[in-house]
Amino acid sequence: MLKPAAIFDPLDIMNLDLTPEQQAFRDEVRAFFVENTPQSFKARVRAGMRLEPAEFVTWQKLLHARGWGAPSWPKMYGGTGWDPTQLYIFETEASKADAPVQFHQGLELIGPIIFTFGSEAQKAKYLPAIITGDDWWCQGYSEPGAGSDLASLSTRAVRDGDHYVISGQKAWTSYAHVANRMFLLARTDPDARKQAGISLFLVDMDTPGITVRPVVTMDEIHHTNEVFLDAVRLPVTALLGEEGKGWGYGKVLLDRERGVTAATTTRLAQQLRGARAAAATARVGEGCLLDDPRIADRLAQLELEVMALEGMVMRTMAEAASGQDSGPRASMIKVRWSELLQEVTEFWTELQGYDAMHFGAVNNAPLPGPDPWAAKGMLYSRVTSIYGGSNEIQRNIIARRALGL
Amino acid sequence: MLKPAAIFDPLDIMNLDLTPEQQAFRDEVRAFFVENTPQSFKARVRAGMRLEPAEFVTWQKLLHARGWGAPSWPKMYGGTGWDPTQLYIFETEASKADAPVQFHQGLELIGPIIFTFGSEAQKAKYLPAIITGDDWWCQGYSEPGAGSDLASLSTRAVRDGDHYVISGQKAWTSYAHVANRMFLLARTDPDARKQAGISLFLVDMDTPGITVRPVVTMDEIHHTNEVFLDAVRLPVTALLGEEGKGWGYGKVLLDRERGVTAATTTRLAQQLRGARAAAATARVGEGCLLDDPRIADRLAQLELEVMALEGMVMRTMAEAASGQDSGPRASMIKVRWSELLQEVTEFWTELQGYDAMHFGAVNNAPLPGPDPWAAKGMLYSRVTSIYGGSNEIQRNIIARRALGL
Amino acid sequence: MDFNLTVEQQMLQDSARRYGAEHHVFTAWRARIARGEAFERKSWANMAELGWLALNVPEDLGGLDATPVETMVICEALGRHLMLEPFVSSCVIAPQLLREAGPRASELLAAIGAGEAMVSVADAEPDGRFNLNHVATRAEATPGGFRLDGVKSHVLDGGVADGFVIPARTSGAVGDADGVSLFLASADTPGLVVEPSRAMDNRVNARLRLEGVTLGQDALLGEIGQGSARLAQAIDAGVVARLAEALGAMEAAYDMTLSYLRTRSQFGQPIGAFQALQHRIVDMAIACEEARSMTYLATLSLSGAEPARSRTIAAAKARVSQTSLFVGRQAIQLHGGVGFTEELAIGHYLKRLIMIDMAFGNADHHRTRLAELSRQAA
Amino acid sequence: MDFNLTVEQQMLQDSARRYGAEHHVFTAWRARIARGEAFERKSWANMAELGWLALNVPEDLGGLDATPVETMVICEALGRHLMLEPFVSSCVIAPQLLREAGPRASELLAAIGAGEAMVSVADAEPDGRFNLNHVATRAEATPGGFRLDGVKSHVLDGGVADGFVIPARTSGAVGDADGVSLFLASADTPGLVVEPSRAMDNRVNARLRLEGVTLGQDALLGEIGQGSARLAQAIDAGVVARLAEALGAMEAAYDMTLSYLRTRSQFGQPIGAFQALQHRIVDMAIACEEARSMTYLATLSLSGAEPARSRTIAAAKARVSQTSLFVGRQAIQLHGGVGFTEELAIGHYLKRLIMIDMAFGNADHHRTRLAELSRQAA
Repeated sequence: MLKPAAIFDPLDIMNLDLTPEQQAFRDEVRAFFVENTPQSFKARVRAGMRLEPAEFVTWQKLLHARGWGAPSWPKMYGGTGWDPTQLYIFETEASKADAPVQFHQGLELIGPIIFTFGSEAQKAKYLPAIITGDDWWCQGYSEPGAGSDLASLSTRAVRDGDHYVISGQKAWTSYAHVANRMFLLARTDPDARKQAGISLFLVDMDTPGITVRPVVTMDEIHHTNEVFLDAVRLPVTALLGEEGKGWGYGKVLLDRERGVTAATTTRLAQQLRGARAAAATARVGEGCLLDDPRIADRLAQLELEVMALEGMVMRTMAEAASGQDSGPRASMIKVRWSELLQEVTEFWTELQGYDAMHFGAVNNAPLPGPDPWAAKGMLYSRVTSIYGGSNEIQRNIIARRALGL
Repeated sequence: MLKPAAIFDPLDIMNLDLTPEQQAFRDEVRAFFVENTPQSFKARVRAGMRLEPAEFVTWQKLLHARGWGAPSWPKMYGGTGWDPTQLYIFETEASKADAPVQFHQGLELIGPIIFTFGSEAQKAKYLPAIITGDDWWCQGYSEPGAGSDLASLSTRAVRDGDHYVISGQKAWTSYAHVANRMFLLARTDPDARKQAGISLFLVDMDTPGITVRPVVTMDEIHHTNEVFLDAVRLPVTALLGEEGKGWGYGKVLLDRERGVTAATTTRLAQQLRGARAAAATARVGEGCLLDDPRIADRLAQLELEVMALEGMVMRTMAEAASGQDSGPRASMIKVRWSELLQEVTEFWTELQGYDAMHFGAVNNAPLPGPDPWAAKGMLYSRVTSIYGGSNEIQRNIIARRALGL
Repeated sequence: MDFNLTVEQQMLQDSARRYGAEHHVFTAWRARIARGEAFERKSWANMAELGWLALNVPEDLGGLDATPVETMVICEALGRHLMLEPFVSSCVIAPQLLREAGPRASELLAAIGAGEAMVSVADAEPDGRFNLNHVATRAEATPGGFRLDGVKSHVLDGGVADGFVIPARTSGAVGDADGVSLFLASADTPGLVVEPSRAMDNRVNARLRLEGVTLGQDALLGEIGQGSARLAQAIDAGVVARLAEALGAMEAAYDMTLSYLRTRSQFGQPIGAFQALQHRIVDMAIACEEARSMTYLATLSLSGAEPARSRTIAAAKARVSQTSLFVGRQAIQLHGGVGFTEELAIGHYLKRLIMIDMAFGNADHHRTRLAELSRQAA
Repeated sequence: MDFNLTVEQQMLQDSARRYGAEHHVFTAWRARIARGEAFERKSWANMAELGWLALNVPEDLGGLDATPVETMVICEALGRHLMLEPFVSSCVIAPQLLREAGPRASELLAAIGAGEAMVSVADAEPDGRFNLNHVATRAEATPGGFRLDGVKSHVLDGGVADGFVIPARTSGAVGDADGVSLFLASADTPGLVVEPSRAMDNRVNARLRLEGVTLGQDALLGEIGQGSARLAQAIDAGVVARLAEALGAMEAAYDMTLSYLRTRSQFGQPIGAFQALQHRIVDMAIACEEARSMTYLATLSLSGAEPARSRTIAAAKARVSQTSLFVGRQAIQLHGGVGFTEELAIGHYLKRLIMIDMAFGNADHHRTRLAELSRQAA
């Protein structure tokens, strides 16, 4: 029920009237994050940037050592078995400590598909290494001609005795250059209708025929790649579930999406904190930028929009806890989160003024001024309204599914 | 050419390097507007509101007496024959004096069609009375089922000997309740393709069979009506031009649209001035609202957007003067003008604070506080992004015609 | 973290919505407006019978002493059905000021709960804009009580109120928090001039002129000079109630627009088939979600501690205003010309939302309030 | 009211655009960036030969003494083709500061026009943000001239400049308009430490540290203590030139996006068939129209009188920043993933536009400047 006795501050989200057990849990995770978040991560995390792959692995191993390697997984597969409230507490405490979001492609994208639809052999082989951080998975879904329009993919998988032979090209394969595993969609039946005839494969990246070409993005960081598949020969055991049903397996992720968006969205408080600190430390004449009521108002505007989004996330988690459908709210949250991440990091960059113009070293000389994390985070943020279904696609989805248009 | 010696202030637009003749003209119209604009018009004009019909007539007669009843018409039809620069000077000086825009349905909508396509008899009968202000024309185009989609209109005109018999229903007929003339589109050939088979008629409002039903709008003012046409019998001389070609005659207006949008757009400076005055006079504690840098910045934002629009209008007029095509800029100006009119009047209403809540009299008692013109102008402004082709339709037009999408 | 209503609250919601739908049919509403009646006395009596008016009245005065959630549920229905009853003034704000404030106040509180009295607070003064401490109205002590002189520039529902809570300064300078006292005065007190006017949402507000208004000792509510904090708390409760009203109104405008997109045809198809309009209504749907979330948070925060309470209310007022004005304006735009007429409810929703934005400080005012609180918290 | 170019100006425009298209092919541009070269010295020599570098050099020094329109035409092409030559620093701002400022300045001015020198102005200091009068760098008189100490936080193109114009305080307090003098110093002056860095648009700027920089009497430009107004005028000329650069960059991004919408297919049709994307690109087209209009007005106003001049420039800087960032961001959004890569020019345009927004005060700074000027004018 709506609890009028709740003491609530959306930016200090844990002041809800928690049960004593929940309070103890909060204290436990809070202490963990405060003690264990590497200092070197914090500035970049605060700017909304992704860590380096090796750092992600370090973080995953730290969590695994504490038994929290897979916060959202059921216990039987090595997860924590936490309920939505616990997950939400975990993520908001991480946010407050400037701890990163775990890398999601193994944990949140393929892991749940494997434990839902995979064979026992696949579960045994793949799940533990996701939790320990020993395996790094990348996702081979998008193709040059099939970005938003995934159903028109053209990578082919041809059965050849006990093998499939896969040829094609994948685009936007994040971290293919560091991954040792890849899950990919390929067309096994060229005559079937668009979404039918597509199968899901689990691939070792060292299989002959796989070539990775780096794609550098406008934040000057190497996140993503093209992957060329040239007659890549896989044993039939690489097939996950049934042939031709690969498209449908992704649906299991829709139910889990709420948790993933919540984890990411709670991190906006980090970026807000960074921007506020920048305004408070930027000296102008005798005062600081935050003394300017125009600056203070713009910060307040961003803050209240973040609060509204936090409220949407909290309602979603509450509905998840009581088994209710949240309709298209996960799509809405993705849209608003990416818009706000862009606005907050843009404003933060503006607050830095000329410091934000000192972006890269010349002849390896030290940069004059602070590291340009805010500017890099700002540039990176441009892709968040494009990936995972662009915001335009999200609006199409909401209009069609939820509004019936 | 671009004249670097020009001394230019977009908000005091006449400081361009004018020729001595143009300067003399400017001084002449400036003096006229200063001396002749009725004091009682100014507050409402400043708020972007339309005057009462009788006031429009008064204004038209004033201009006519000065020889300026039809500033945009050629001399041979009783107009001034001014070039675009003169027209622009005329409108900006009117704006500075808080003089109104002339009512346009006779002058700018049907007048030019009559002098371009009408018979000599029609020209002689109708044109002079438009200039003198003795005739008031209303436009019977829209229908309940054909608002933006005008080509699907269903009012029928059936030839019957020397007459046409017209039946149907018109919607959004502004000032039908005061007009003595109406120009309307009706379908003369039901079998022709959508835009073909439509004819244009000139109708006396006292013809039997015409019923006007008032439609009150959300600004609580009676501007508009529904018009019911029940077997309205017109002589064949009421037909303008050729049967079935009525749709095409409207195209002559496209070329003239630039002048009309310029006339209206220059009036945004009036609304800006009103809002600034409201901020300067609204006392708050010891100071005024304009002392608040947040308020001053919001005003400056509106001001600079108005300047950009003024610049677009000036380029358009310059192109008109040198016979160049301005592409879709008239549509763009309409979109931006309506958006800005809304934003400026909304902000002005905000500045008035609680005064804006005193909207109407109770039991005919005097209102506590100033007349609510800003609030009424703000409400009226909502229709400006709908009428004359909604802003969505304008964007479709720009995309299709200009961008080739 | 459970944002759902209890079974009892859900029943109250169903009943309020049903009441609105049945008693406030739009055509009847327009006819009442045309007759110059903001609301029918009969409806007020009905609401009293349903117990709504006593939600915020203490139990020992015959009230229900309910939580802010019940108030939220009622106000949402008021907004959804354009109801003009002075519920927020009389039954949300006034009770906060009349609780534990002496026998005369208790009597009035019981009368409010029974539907026999309507009371407004006169919180605004000329040149004060939205600053509650801008009180220039003076209350001078007299042998028998107090004499009040001043002007109150805007009183919500002041044109229909039987009585007023009037903040007046007993000490200190204009703008000080200290020195503001609260007084009770009935509308027919000599020297109290009520100047009513109709707002664009057809609510009947008023300006007050106090010209030597003589009040007895029993007119003082609470401690002398200590009224400021209590006034601010009461207004905050009113702000939150009006957010629920805005939520009801914007969701109604959104619902009407969605169904218009589905049914209205142009260029041979329902206009909801046009992608640009689809994306617009999706943004309206998101705006409604934001507003609902903020309204919940603000309602919960009313029972919470400072500074979270004030920060949440300030943020909610700003965000609900912003999102609701967006929805109200776009609802008209997507309806086209018919949305601009008085004959459809859609324009009335926007006018209601504009008035709610302005009430007790607009979006900008509350954003600045949040900015101040955030600086203090940092 | 004639906004068209003269025949000569049109020829200059054609030539500049052709030069950009031929000499600044994107793949070659990327290769240069990868080699760590912002631009090729050869290209600078070409530009000198074409006469561009001498546009703002007086005729008696071998220059063309052209109008701001010629500068606008060149800068538009620089923006359109992502050229990184230090044209605005050396050939727009510096000439304003070096004119009629003594024999050494004249000599340098002639060298600039001939492509033999590049000069930047060191206008920014720590804690000064965008305030040109925030000069804490001190210039103490010495027997032979001056000794300068201080820090310049950001110098546009400072990493490639041979010399600098350095504002330093000879009297008054930090923030005063009076007491700022302008000095000329070559990059190799002892005690002058140049710390270069690369911006996101690959321009090579610098921070300067002045640690007992000893300059002769002839280093002083103009009157002692009177440099402020001249500096402000020169920066304004630079601002307007960069607006033209922004215009060229945003129109290029717009053109690329329009052609992408026409050719890229998804869901079986060109993505330009989707109405939501059509409306977006229409808004981008409107933004380009606004920016072009403002750039024209600002260019014309440079030769005009105050306060119209400053008001127009302030408004133009703000509006061109706002509209160009909108276009730059949406150009990436409409390209989708490929727009986010380094392999397409589209992301480089946005980065260029972000840097132009920041240069000499961002949109907010100039909006506030307009607000101040409007108050004074009212």
